[in-house]
Amino acid sequence: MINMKVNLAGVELKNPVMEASGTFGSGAEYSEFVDLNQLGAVVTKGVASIPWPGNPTPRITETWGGMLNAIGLQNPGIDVFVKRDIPFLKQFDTKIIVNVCGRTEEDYIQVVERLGDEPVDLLEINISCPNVKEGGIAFGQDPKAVEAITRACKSHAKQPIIMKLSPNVTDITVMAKAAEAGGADVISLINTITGMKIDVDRRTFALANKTGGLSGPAIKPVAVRMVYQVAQAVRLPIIGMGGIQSSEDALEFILAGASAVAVGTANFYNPYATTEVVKGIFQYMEKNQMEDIGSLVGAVR
Amino acid sequence: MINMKVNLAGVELKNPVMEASGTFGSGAEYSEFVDLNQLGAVVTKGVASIPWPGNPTPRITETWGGMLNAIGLQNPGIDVFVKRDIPFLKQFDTKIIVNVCGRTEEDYIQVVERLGDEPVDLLEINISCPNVKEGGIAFGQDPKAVEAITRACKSHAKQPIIMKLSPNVTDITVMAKAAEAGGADVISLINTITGMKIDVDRRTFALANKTGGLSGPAIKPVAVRMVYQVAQAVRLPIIGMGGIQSSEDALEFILAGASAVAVGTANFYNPYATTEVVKGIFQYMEKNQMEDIGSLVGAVR
Amino acid sequence: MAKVKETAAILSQEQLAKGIYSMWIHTEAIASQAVPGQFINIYTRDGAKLLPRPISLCEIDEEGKKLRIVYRVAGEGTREFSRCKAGEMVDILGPLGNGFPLEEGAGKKVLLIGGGIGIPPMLETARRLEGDKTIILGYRDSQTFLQEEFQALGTVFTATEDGSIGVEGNVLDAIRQENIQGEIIFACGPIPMLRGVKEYAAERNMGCLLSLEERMACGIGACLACVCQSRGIDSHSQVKNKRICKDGPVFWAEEVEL
Amino acid sequence: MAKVKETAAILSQEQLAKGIYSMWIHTEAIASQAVPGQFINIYTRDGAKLLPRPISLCEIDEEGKKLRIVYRVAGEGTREFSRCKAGEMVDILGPLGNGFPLEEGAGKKVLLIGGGIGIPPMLETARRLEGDKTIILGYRDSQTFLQEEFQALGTVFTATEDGSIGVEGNVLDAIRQENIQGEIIFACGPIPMLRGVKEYAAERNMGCLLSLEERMACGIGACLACVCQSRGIDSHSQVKNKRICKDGPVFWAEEVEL
Repeated sequence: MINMKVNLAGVELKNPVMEASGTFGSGAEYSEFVDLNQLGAVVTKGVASIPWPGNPTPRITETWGGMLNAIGLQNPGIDVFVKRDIPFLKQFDTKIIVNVCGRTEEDYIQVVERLGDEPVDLLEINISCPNVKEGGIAFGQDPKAVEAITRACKSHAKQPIIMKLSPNVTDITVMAKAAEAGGADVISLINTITGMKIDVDRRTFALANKTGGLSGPAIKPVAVRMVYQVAQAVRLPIIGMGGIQSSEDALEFILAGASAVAVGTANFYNPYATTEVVKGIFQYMEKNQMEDIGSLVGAVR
Repeated sequence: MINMKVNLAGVELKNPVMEASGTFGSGAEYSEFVDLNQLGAVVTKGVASIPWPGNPTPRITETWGGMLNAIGLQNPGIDVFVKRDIPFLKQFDTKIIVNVCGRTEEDYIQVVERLGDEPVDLLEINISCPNVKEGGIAFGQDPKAVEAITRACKSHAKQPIIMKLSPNVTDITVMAKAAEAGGADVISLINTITGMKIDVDRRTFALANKTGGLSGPAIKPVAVRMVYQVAQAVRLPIIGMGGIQSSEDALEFILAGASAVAVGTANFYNPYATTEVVKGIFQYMEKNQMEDIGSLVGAVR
Repeated sequence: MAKVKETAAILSQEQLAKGIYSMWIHTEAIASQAVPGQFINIYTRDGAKLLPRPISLCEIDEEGKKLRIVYRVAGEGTREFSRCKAGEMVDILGPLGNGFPLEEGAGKKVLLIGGGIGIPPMLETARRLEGDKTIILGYRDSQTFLQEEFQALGTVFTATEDGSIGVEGNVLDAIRQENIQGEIIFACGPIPMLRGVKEYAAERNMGCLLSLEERMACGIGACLACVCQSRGIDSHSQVKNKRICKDGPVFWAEEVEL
Repeated sequence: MAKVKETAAILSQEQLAKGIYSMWIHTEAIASQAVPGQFINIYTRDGAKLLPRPISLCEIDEEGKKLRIVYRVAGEGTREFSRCKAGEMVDILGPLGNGFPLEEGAGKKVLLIGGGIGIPPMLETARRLEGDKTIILGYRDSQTFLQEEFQALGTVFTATEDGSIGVEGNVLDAIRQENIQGEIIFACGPIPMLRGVKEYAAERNMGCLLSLEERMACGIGACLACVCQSRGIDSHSQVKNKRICKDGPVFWAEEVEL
């Protein structure tokens, strides 16, 4: 009897696998490929208090073993999101995690409060988007700001909150401790690493935004390292992500200390990636005669 | 008539291409494959005041589009280096850049002074090695420490000094400005990004050192971004590196603001990489009817 | 209609012009559902190049379960495709996008306009459009392709930038010079050409359908990379953005800002 | 002797046992220079896997300019090699390392010991060693390989961990049980086996040459990844480290700490 259930701040997921915000829309598009009932949770694209148009195009470019994106958190705003996307997700037997973004503390609080009475299980506070002028990463690179925004969101949230950290910092453990001090229930990492690509023939930036967030298997070693560091530094459960495309990748994060994992960029080149990871973890546990996934969390020190 | 000459703090290189410290030994091994006379400069492996044994094995592991290394700055020490490696390099018509490492400020100064009377053109001060317990990166993640070690080295150096910066920081421009304030003549970046890999079957770290430095094409977008940021922040010439394996890669760094470039990890899988990059840059300039490589430096803003 | 990812067999590979290749592939599930103007995602084998390459469908053989793509080698990914031989397998995802609303052309004098690598999708479109078709094709130079196939489907006018074949200039120069008349336009090509076509159609109050391109990641409408600006607020995005991969690639000219 | 990187043609590919493959390649420059105990770097085509795979030489045909490698599929890289067919090309770099000093065996009673994937390099070594050769091969189970080739070159004793063939146990169990005598040892295999062999030789004051393995990057002595501990200070490194790829892979047992 293999138990893949994991508990995130009192919310029980049937398995530790979800997808990373922004790579899965709100689930509708990928529901053509994967049975959302098989996922531990679905994490929505970031939603703000009002619709955001995002950045000009080109918004993405391929890099060696990864990609850069500068979508700029385009989103339809909380009103339509609550009317359309939450009811869609409620049809499935999975947990709903809503990614919350904003330009100011008030923006975040407005969305957090609005979601209080919605059938949402967890809130992921995005303080690490590198592609928006205000908000996003500005809140995620200074420990005081991290603690303050965490405390503000926590005090207005009815659901447990996940603070999503940026890897673009000198010491990730300082940010994790700040989030813990601010009352975070869960920590998720890593968001993308700021990068740039130049088109040498056109002699221009590959992205209209000049810089973008680097994601994909290329950055996995950085993500695993940071998850390991944070697991040693705080007591909070961790959702690990960054380049996961296979169950081996997911298990690396779990062994490093993540209680759950998110599949991101891999969805773009393998729409079945999420459920393949669920299956692969199960087979790994079977092969190694493991009964409880909990015994794997942080098992490598 | 195409001019590929570049000037680094008064030292004229016949072209902007060198290799990254630690990927080329002191040139002897690669001289079997490439004519060192064709390189703008040869950068030696880091050398300390006494021999260092480095880290236990395994010291490297492959990652997606890159690799992790934790060699730990094994080196034969300055005495043998001066007797053996410098005379070897003097046989070639190229500039000699010696990479200097240490555990304490005194260590650095000792090596810098010892090299003062040697036929060495530039000194690269390595304050960004992530794989040694003391020294290395410890000096490279705090602006005050960067400025102090830069000033200390500069005051004892007869040759111009290059400060090699770590990408494992929140804001690379702060470190670059600190180096500039300390009297650096040139800035080189990026050193490797700290990463980790876990062997899920053996349930152990892939490296004996647990963490290692991530290098290779996987990290190129991070390196290009940081070179661009530093080029906007300081007046010093920049040596750009991080995942360069082709002339196109090298040109990305030059267009982003680097006056010279270093080929690193690519040497391990293509021993001819350095001279191929030299040739490719020449062909690019020919194709685009450019006379002076200087006109390409920082041409994309 | 369900999107499918499958491993398809390459039936043939042929170079049509400098940098332009034609590939026929056998697909169990996609060909039978596809319509003209749609595209498929093709995946490289090289783990360094992860994102799929979106390539429009040139011909669709439902019964034969075959698809033809005609594509330009624009980088290492497409170069890899061009080196694939008959018998090799390739991973594809599709059918993607909305395709051309052929019914809009029924009973009308249709102008089919293709420019450069925007020409291939117009072939199956031309074949399935009933009635009076005039086809205007724009190339850079004498390196043309698919000319014979189009000539079998309607009157073809050709424009080349260097004047080596047909009218010297672009497709609009050809239309004006040859005084080509029509009631509705179906077009695919580079943005500058589409801008001109949109303007031309607006001046004459002609219906005008444009197939757009933008860099894509997922190809199914999730990542929001390949948006174009819409004139009005889009019902899905709630902003003036439409997803080319999902809401398009075909739009009414007046829907989008180019 | 100059190291060369070349694109070599694969002449044959054959599976010898579970996960064990044999590949013959034609190489213009490398075969003519190579000696037993040396290795080559083989490069994958997948840009996601950049580092070369170091694989020891199993047979060297100087006149025919051919090399044989017998290798284990240990990951995606070697799996890619195992799927290559005759006629395909593969990039290789070599010859690398020092190889076995055959002259040390001249006129002596030689024990050639190979364990697991350490067996292949002993084949060409056995062929080129003159005089009295006793060959001891250790396998995990009945999935053996190269047995016939070795039998043609000397007396062969086999040990398998599960006892399915020959002596049950490791190569030392076979040596003791069969009371095999010799004056010098040439050995390649896993570290535990080499430790045992080193100890066995020391007890009997036998000369003992060991071929070591470690994860490598450059393969030519520049990156200092693949070091082993040496008993004394190494003249090149100035510390108690030797480079397996350049100073080795073959060392006198007393030179190195295992």
